[in-house]
Amino acid sequence: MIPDHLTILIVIIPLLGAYTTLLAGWVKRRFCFPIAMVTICIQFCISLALLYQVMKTGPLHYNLGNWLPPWGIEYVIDPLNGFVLVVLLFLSLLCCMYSKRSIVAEIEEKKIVGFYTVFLLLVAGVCGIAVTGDLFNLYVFLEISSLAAYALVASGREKKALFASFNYLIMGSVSACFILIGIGHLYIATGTLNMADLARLLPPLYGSPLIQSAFIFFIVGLSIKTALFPLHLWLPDAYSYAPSAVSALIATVMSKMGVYALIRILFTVFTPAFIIMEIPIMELFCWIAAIAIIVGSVLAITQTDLKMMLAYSSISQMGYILLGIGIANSVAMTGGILHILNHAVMKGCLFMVAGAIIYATGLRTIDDLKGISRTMPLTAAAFFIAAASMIGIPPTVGFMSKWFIALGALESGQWFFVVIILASSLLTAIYFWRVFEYMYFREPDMARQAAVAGANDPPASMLVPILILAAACILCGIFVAVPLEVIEPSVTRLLGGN
Amino acid sequence: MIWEFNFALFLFLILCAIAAITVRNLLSAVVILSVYSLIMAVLWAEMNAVDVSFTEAAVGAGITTLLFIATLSRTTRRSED
Amino acid sequence: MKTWALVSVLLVGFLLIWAEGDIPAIGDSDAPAYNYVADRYIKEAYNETDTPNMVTAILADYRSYDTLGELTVIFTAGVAVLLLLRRGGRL
Amino acid sequence: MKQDVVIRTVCRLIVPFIQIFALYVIIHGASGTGGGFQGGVIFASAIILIGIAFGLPDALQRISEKTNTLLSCTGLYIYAGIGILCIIFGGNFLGYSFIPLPLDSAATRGLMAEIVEIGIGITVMAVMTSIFYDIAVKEDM
Amino acid sequence: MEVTSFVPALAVAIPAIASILILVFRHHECIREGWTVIASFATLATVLSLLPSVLSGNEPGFTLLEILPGLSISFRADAFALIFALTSSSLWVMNSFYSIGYMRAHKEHGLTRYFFCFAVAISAALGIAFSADLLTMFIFYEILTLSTYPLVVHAETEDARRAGRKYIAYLLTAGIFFLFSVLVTYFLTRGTAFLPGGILTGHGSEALLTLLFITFLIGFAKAAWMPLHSWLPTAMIAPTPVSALLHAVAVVKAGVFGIARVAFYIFGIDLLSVLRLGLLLGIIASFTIIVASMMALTQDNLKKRLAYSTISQLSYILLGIALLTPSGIIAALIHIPFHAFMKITLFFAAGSVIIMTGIENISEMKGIGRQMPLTMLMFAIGAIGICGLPPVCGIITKWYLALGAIEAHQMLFLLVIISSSILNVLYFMPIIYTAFFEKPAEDRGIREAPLFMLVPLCITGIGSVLLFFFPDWPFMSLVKIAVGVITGEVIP
Amino acid sequence: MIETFFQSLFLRYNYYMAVIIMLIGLYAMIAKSNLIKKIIGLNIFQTAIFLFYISSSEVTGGTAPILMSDPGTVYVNPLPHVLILTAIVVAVSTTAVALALIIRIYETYGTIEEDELLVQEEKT
Repeated sequence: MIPDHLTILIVIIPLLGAYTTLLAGWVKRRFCFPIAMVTICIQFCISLALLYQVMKTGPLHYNLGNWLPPWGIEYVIDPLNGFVLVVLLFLSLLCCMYSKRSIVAEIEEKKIVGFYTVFLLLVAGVCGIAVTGDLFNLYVFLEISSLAAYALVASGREKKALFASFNYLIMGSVSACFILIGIGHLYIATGTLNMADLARLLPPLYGSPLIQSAFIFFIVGLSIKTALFPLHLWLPDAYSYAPSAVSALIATVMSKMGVYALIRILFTVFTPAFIIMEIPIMELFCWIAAIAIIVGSVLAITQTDLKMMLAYSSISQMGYILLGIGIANSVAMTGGILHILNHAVMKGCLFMVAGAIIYATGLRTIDDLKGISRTMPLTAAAFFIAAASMIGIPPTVGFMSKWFIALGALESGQWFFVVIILASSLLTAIYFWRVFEYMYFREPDMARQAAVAGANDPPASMLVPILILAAACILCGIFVAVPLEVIEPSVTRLLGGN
Repeated sequence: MIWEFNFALFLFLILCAIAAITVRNLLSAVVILSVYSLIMAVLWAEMNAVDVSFTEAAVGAGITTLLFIATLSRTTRRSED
Repeated sequence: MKTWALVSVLLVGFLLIWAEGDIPAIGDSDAPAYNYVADRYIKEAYNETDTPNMVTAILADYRSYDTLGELTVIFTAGVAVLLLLRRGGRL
Repeated sequence: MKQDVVIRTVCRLIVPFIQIFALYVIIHGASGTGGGFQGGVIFASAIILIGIAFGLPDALQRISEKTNTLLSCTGLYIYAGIGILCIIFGGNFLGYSFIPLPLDSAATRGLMAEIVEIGIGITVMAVMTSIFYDIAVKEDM
Repeated sequence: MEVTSFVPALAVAIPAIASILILVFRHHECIREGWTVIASFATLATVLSLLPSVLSGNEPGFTLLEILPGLSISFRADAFALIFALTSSSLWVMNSFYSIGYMRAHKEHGLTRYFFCFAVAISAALGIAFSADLLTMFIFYEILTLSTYPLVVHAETEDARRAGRKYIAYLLTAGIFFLFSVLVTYFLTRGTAFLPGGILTGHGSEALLTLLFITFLIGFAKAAWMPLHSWLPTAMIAPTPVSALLHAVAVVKAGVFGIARVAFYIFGIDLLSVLRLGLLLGIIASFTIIVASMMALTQDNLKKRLAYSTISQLSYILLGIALLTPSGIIAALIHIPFHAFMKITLFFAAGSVIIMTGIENISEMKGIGRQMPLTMLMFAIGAIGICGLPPVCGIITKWYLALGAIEAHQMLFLLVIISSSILNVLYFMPIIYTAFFEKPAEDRGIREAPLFMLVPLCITGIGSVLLFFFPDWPFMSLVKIAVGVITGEVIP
Repeated sequence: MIETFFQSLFLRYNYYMAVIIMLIGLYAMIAKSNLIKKIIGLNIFQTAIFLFYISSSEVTGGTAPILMSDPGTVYVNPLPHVLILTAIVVAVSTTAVALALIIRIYETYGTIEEDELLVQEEKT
């Protein structure tokens, strides 16, 4: 009985977990973490089972309330969902584990209950977005996860996080409104909210301004969520002032969810036939992504704060994913989707390392990191591996996705994008190399000596996620065939419309 | 649906919206917003969306306004723009 | 800031007004939105759910999962506000 | 404000009516305008009204923060629980008609929708009150 | 003949495993260094075990994993690869001993990091040697870049960091060009495997292929051809064994090896001559040979002079490749081990001098040959070899190079070779003269370096001489097989 | 030409009105410096979108979607109503969170003007 319902359980379990966390927290605060951890663990197992099932039997459909799709809400899992779910939950699991100790210093003790409740709600929202086959349902879950993210960003002691969170809220709401307008346009034009149904009904209407404007609203709305370059302004503050576990969570899970939604809407609702034929906007989209790659890197170079630098680097890396999607041939798409995994793994690791350093020393600017490798060798090594992956040095996983995206650009004859991708690798190298040099080859300043010398590798609950992610950077690179096995069918499915 | 009536309501709506964002006193702005919500509720009722209208009256004009006022009481009423 | 706001507002406005010309007229009973999915709700809601108010029928039955989501949104907001503001008490 | 006897008396008088009205709205949702959400909001405004007229401690006495938390979860449990009940009886999530009641499928659905609406009402009431408490309370409380 | 065998990968794996063991035993000096030595011998033995099979014409190798069709990580030990692998692994043995002696004598810090990175670098160099396709080579090429960076910055002074930045900036940028080239190659041919005769023939336009060759050349900036050479003299700030690693064992050799691989196995001789790319490479090489030699003349710092000498010598190899004739290719390939042996001797000697006297400038080395006779004798052997005089192996290169130039009817290049020999003599002889024939200012009680340093020095020096007398064993035999494969002709 | 344009305008004036209100709200969200004004703008924006949806549910001669005994009754489209009910809840939730943030910002910085906040952030 249960196996048929895994599709829905993956969302229901964290929801129930969240309610329970709040109640259990009232009884005893220390119940919260185990509940959250167990919940996400179960979810992760479910996501693996789902992926296995999808790969074996093809897409799974689940009609909520036993209503047939255009009337009721439908959950669909195809290889892409399955893959994204596994990535998201893997990262959520590690972030949750990491948060146990890391939030002690960053969050008032009393707030732990709320923190884990909201944490689970965020995970639930993100999973809901990933599995849903209904546009309005996507909007609802988008709001759950967004609200949770705003609260988490502001949950720490950092003052600046408040204003950052507020800006995030404003931009997030604008984006949600745009998405709502887009959904409205599609509904008015076709009368349905089901994605598969829309894909079936839309082709005769492709010429209509209503559909085209809906498309633009979706793209703009989701670009805000993914922080595509000119709309990225909310991102750096939100990422860098949030508690470190939250930074890691939203930098990986939330942003990936935005990208997933974008892919879903671009390729499942509006089929590739529409994107490629009807609207020249994809060309523009690619260019914007290319600019984002460069500008993000350049801004990252100018930063002095480690987390801020990582935040800007996120903008650049999201540009890669969007470029891969924008080029929209199978190789580049493969690269783009692979980069979802990569970026989650690498950025998760980097933000966790930044958090671990703050945890151990209280230092957060790059200048302060001098000589940290002596006292925190494992952390520094993890940073190095993740940064190498970010630069795209083989055999790390970052190399493989860059390879695919660049090859895709070559195949579509867009040499310029190849140059952009390679040039940005260099820019990435510049800002990571600086940190690397400071960590390994400098003596700490006088003022910081005590803090650095007294530091240690963080406790196991923080160190283990960091090391797992660092190892994943290399293992996913060497055994890239494993994720590709899932990504390739999903790309074929996405592009299969034409 | 009487379009003249609707049209008048629309004009009121736009006026209220503009007033709500231009008035310097935040308390007035919030009250105007609540009036805006009420007009919206009337408009929707008139468009046969009774449930939505009811909700908007309860939420938009009720709870939201209360929350705004509670916030103002803890912050400030003055606005620079 | 103001100029940027104006520019973006004008862009959005242009986009919307361009699109709105294509919407079926108000009250058009031939509109696709009225004739596809909604048609079944109107015709069958009472037979299938025993609820005369179609809005409630859809809200609590056909699309009740959305409503669970909505309820969770409000729950999230509650916990978020609690997380941000509450000083006294246990949580 | 606390001295204002008129307001307090009027409040005391109308609050029960508001609450009854809210319950009516929740129950009446199936056949007429209204539903769990609207009813919950109205119920919450009754409590908020007490809070405004008598001061928050009075309101807190009626519904404490703990009750709020409990209620907000209870509503959600009711909702999700019915969904899971449907799974247990062999349907899909929220497939009400699978719940074995001595009624025909449509009636079962209608009944379950009612219960769900009550869940919505409870949660909305609790959360709205709780939000108001949090926003209105100064930190020294 | 392709034979499936894991031995090439084993040779790559041994130093990698050793590096981990070094990290594990970081608190026990002797065990840590013991692992280095054991690993170096084990690696050498592994590489040597490949020799008989390769000499009989086999090409043992296997594919580790195939990422996409035509894009795989695979290893193959052909004669060509073995030349480089044998050079690196045999010199690593020498270098391990020398490192232990040098670093202990110098009381250096961070030795764990040093030995760790050294082992990784060797692993990467062997990976480059045994890679059977461009992707594998690229992976190891980048690992080599990264693992040598900490070695260059070892001193952790501001100068060292600056040198490190320059090093990494040059080589990572080059890596990007390399990546671009690999991408374009894969895009054009859907394959990256090295095949004798090349894989690019018939793909892409002439302009594109020319561009591709140039990006490949930039990609192999490790070959230190001018004007992409300036990272090499700057990196002299590193400890001397590291310089030896850079100049003799792994890094620059990886660059020229890569260029040779790409030229012969990706482009192929025919395509290169059709596109006249040999001429392009020849001009670059000639320019580098002459200019670098002249710059070497102006250096007073011994290690810097040696660095410029390396730059010029590397371009001998490039010139040999550029000639595209059998003799030229023989010269190019045989110069890889020969130059390595001679240059490592020179660096070992220079390092011993620095350790024992603290002197780095040539002008201060008056009479040092009398105080450290054995060291300076070996230095002289290396210098004579580089100059191309008998009885040291350097002359064999020059001979084949000249022969190649004549075969290719490129008298200009012949002129370059001759004039560069003269320049070599000009910049080496003053050192020998100063060391042996000038009187020391005062007796500072300078003695020979400790045995840990002296023995490797003597072995490499004598090795250079022996290679002159017995070039066939094993390098020339390998070269002949390799050239036979590359040109399709049978070399006697 | 002009006539058809006006006719089109007349047939869809609800939508155009909604668009105007949306733009007012959006402008306030971006341009206003006062944080509460931004939230007011957000509310206006969202309500305008709701208006847009509700307009699309309208059917000439329709009645509210509550079953009447007369079988010939024409009902308006109930689906947008449901969607908007949900969206209203989302709107009020967002507003609540935003207001909570504003209170915290005021407690921390003593102001809720964006430009002053930026100045203060520069300083620290």
